[in-house]
Amino acid sequence: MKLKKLLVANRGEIAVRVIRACREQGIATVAVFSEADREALHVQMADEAYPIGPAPALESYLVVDRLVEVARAAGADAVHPGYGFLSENAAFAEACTAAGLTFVGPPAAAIRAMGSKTAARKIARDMGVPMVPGTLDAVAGEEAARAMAREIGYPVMLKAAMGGGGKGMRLVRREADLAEALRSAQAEAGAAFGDAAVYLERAVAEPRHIEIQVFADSHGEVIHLGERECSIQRRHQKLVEESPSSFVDSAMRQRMGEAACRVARAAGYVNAGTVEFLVDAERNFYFLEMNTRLQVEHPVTEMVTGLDLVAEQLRVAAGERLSLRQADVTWRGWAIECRINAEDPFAGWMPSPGTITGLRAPSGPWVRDDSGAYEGYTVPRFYDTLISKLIVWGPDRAAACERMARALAEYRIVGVRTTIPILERIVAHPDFRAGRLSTAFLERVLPGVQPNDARHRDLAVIAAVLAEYERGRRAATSGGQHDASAAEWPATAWRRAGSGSWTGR
Amino acid sequence: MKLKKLLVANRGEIAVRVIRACREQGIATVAVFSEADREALHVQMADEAYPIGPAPALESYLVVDRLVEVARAAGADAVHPGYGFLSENAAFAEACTAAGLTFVGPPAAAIRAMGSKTAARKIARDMGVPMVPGTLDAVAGEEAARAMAREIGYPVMLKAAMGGGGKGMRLVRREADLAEALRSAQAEAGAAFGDAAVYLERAVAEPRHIEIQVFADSHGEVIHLGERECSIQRRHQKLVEESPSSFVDSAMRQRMGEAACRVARAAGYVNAGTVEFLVDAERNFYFLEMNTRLQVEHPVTEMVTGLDLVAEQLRVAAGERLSLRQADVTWRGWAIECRINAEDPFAGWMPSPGTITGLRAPSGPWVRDDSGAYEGYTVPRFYDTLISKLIVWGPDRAAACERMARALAEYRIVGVRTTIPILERIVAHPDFRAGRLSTAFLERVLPGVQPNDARHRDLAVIAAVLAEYERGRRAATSGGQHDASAAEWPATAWRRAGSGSWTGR
Amino acid sequence: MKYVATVGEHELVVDVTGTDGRYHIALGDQRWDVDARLTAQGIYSLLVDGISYVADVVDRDGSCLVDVRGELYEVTVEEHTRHVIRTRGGAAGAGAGRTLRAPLPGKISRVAVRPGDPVKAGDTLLVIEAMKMENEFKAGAAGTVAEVRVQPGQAVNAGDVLLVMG
Amino acid sequence: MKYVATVGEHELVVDVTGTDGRYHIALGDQRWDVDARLTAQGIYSLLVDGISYVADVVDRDGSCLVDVRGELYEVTVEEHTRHVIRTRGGAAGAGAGRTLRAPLPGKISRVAVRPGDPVKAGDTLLVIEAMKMENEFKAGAAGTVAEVRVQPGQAVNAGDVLLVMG
Repeated sequence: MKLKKLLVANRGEIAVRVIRACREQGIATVAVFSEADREALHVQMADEAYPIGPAPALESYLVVDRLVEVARAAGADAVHPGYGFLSENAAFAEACTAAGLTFVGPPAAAIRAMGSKTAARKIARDMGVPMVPGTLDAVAGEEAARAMAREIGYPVMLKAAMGGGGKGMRLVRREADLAEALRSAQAEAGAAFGDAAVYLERAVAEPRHIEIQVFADSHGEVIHLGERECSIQRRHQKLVEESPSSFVDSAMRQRMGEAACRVARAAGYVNAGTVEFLVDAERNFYFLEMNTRLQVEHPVTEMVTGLDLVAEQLRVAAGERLSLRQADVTWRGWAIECRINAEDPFAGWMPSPGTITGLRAPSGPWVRDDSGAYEGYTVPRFYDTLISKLIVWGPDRAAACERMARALAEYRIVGVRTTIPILERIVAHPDFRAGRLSTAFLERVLPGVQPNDARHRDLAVIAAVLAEYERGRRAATSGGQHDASAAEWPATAWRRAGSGSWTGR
Repeated sequence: MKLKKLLVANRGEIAVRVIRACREQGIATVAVFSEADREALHVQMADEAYPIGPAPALESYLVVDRLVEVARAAGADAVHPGYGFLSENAAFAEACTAAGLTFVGPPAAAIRAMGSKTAARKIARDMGVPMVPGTLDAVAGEEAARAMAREIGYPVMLKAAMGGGGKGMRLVRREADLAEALRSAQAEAGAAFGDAAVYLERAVAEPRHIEIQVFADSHGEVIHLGERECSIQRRHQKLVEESPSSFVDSAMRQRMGEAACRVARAAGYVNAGTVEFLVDAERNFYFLEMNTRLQVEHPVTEMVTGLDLVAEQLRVAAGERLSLRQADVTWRGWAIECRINAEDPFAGWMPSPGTITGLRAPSGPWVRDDSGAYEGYTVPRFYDTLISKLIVWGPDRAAACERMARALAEYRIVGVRTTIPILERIVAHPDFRAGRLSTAFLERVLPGVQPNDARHRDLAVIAAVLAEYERGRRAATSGGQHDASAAEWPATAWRRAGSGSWTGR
Repeated sequence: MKYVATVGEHELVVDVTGTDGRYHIALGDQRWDVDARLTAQGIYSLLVDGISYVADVVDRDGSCLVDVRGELYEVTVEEHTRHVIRTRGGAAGAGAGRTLRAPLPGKISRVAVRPGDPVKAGDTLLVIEAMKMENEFKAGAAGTVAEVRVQPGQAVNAGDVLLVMG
Repeated sequence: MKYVATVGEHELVVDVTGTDGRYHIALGDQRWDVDARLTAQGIYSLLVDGISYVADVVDRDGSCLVDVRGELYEVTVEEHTRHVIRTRGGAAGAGAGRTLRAPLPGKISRVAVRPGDPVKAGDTLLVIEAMKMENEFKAGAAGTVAEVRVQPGQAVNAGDVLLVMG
């Protein structure tokens, strides 16, 4: 049966991405929004939009019953969870199915099987997929952790059993730091996933993080769409991703792809999923976890394969067969994605919520901007900091790098701090250009990175002084009083005051 | 030799396009601007920018000596002419070469050979390429035209001998209209090309306009990159283009491609060029003319071939060999381009210059926006009305159409009238979806097209009334006086007053 | 607050109450609850019974142009009492006669008529050259040319009266 | 018009004359002719001897943040006379002591120190949970905690004083 109306149980750029795919498939869309998101882009782009509660996600985007109720009331026949929030929540998938809604994602059983990283590790082991040595179960407490860590040997990695996106993850180099790391990891895991359980595994030295995109339909067909290289991370969160990986040749791609498909089959998987691997310097790959949802970085796979993954998700969820078989999958050129977050990379990645007073997104040949923002949009402080994903394609890696550098230089976001300046430095770095990547790349490079090297200091001073000069002149002409915001950014000031509504409340 | 610094002898989106390509190739860029373009995007994006005179193109963008002088003074070693302006002016190409500047385009001789449509028709005839019957030379006067028209038979087409872009072109259905049409065609031709000469040919009934992209290097290699379907036109100007054409199968593509390459070789052609054909209902194709420059619609060819045509132009101009041979050219999927012009399609395509007070360009998967505008930009009244080119790619034509419809719906340009609403109706039209295209498509469809079908009238009224309501409330709170612009669009009002500079001059 | 909105031939009385982005609207005999936000200059987000609309509203000499879901509406809004006062006079409401004004700045490239000339609908009156295109102006209905205020080569600004029909 | 601009440790005297987007600037012993336009809110286009720069300038509590060609500069601009008056007092110009203020709104998830605690550089002082990440604050230098003004679970706004070092 064809899907007619779909509720997007998410916000931000991914909600926009799903709405775009639905529109192109002729499927009506229903957006949901918290009190902080009335003016969000996904609300404006959907056909319908309904409020679901206060700003905190726990009281809105994470309330299963309310989402199902809204979907029902709006007459939707399907739900797309996006990533994060309830996307890997088996109970939500079940609630949707119970309500007669098609859940655009894997069966609840598969989510559950892979949702627990510890359970997933057992499946991978049974499938003969190599793994990093570590605990197969969550660590009982500080004592047990200490003992296990000694057995495995430092450095060790603490990971949330129910985790994802690097939350509740800690690298521990020496026993002295273990207790503190365990406490904060458990706290973060509890806050993020409502389950404080963490497990422990050996930390691979300077590993690469390479993942395989798999796709399965409800007719038993399972294929892979090649790898994504996601080694550039900060605080265990991906910052730059690409496909293919310069570290992976076709033989290795096939081996990793087959291993990923084995895991997917064993889990009775359907729809889009990702199997994450750690790869060491000798090109040995180790199963990390399986993400039972669409990945943030799915666009790089789309650009090289030419396949619209979200459209394919919708077709597969509707019971159709995969639109292509493994033999039909072809790769063309190279794609890179950079994550534009509202953070200050020069102040410990401090989140930088606020109003985007000026916005100019790059475009032109083979540049794609998957954004949830617009000029005048206020980045709320309640959710993750992702503003937009900048994706480029080129015939080869060198061309893609040049294009990304060009696109980043064009990208202007005024009003909030972003990761753009650090991304520019990463893409320009000789190690990055040479493909010498590892999850330690950023830690190694960051210390040397400065907000500026004083090359344009005089010009910066001139710009700042001229702004002040004209501000004064206008103030003088407009009756003497010296009110910067009123004189210089009337619209912003007004918009801020009215927080986007028509009246100053 | 590698190019180091290039002057872009153009403005608007094509200047931006060339600057982007140069940046990705590591070539420094020099922009030029008239007094009307100080704040244009190409000035902001280039490494250097120099004024070249008053707003009228005849006193700035068309002044050969000044452009060459600026290029020399800036230390540029190359010049890209873009399209329009001096792009097909042999004297300019010669002046560049004489000044030791690499002209990114064909040799002056080839421009000259093809620049005169009448001379080009002779070459095509000699190459055995089919042509529409008509005069091989410009018509002497009204008498001669009438005689020739009688001989050929009505309807006839009048075309500027030095023409392009549809200027100086007139369709004449009956003898009574010939004199008037000839006068206005000559006037328009004279104004646009400084040469009033027009020639006359038989008008093909409901023809398709299909062109072949050719590329030649300075080592004698000539290839073609397939066709572009450009049948959707208004006033003989293209509005929607696509590649491939649903009317052309691989055999026909090969025949047309070979014919195009023959013409290019005969003209001693080098770099990117386009051979335009008329195709009748029986799939007979007739040589129309050769454009010795980059086409406005080049992006659709880029999206399906994966080849960056401007980058290739730069490499070929630097003396390198073509980066691929005919056998290496592969086509993937379908691409469509829509031209966003500052015109009012519901008022006879009346130009609509002015300030763009609000701008939201579409993006997301396989959507490309080649634009020369930004929010706050003022479209000058001195040049053509093209604001931006919206290009989409899809795995097949149906997917590309759905994507274009989605992208057009997302595109918001506030402050000037644009072709977006008419483009939405074209892309939604059953004949367009079915690929039933011809240069008469728009004339056939337009009469039935209305600005609205009253479906959302109540909502429009509500929006307008609420705007007025809040305007009144703000006026009341801000001291009683009722000043819409000041109360509602302070920034715009201010920007308009200051025409973008910091002070109200 | 009561208004009269004119769109095409329709004249609608609209009553608005509310504040802070939430409004109650009476349009003819219909009632609407509208959540409306100005998300950017001239770009409004409206939620009406859960349906999401984005409407662009631009002032355009007196009336405003509304773009909603690709449809364009020209709407004139007037405070109700003001409307009553203005229209009581009847004729006062009528237009200023059939004058052809320049809709955009440009150069007169040709004048096809002289004062006293009779014209029928579709006849070319004059041609303005602007943005590199010749824009032809044809008579909308039959009549006689009363005045011609411009000559070929003359530059004109938007709003300038070009000619007056009798 | 004369200003004092402070960027990092550098203090520069800048003299500006000009109008209508064209300015003459004296910076130290250098002279510049600058064509500067505000093309959008906070986005400036500058032409200096033909070189084209785009500079984003944002006011940020007193000083302003300038982004030019991917480089970020924090610049404080003060009218020259005002600067002289303010700094004549000398000490008056000094900072308000070592207080830790919340750089963004969030919730205190942990306080690692008590008043009187000695801390060395790098010691964790407290943790703010904001935008789903735990943001750890470490001591920049050794010292003693004088006051702790917040407790775990407490919500704080940007600028709130969290603790004061002795």
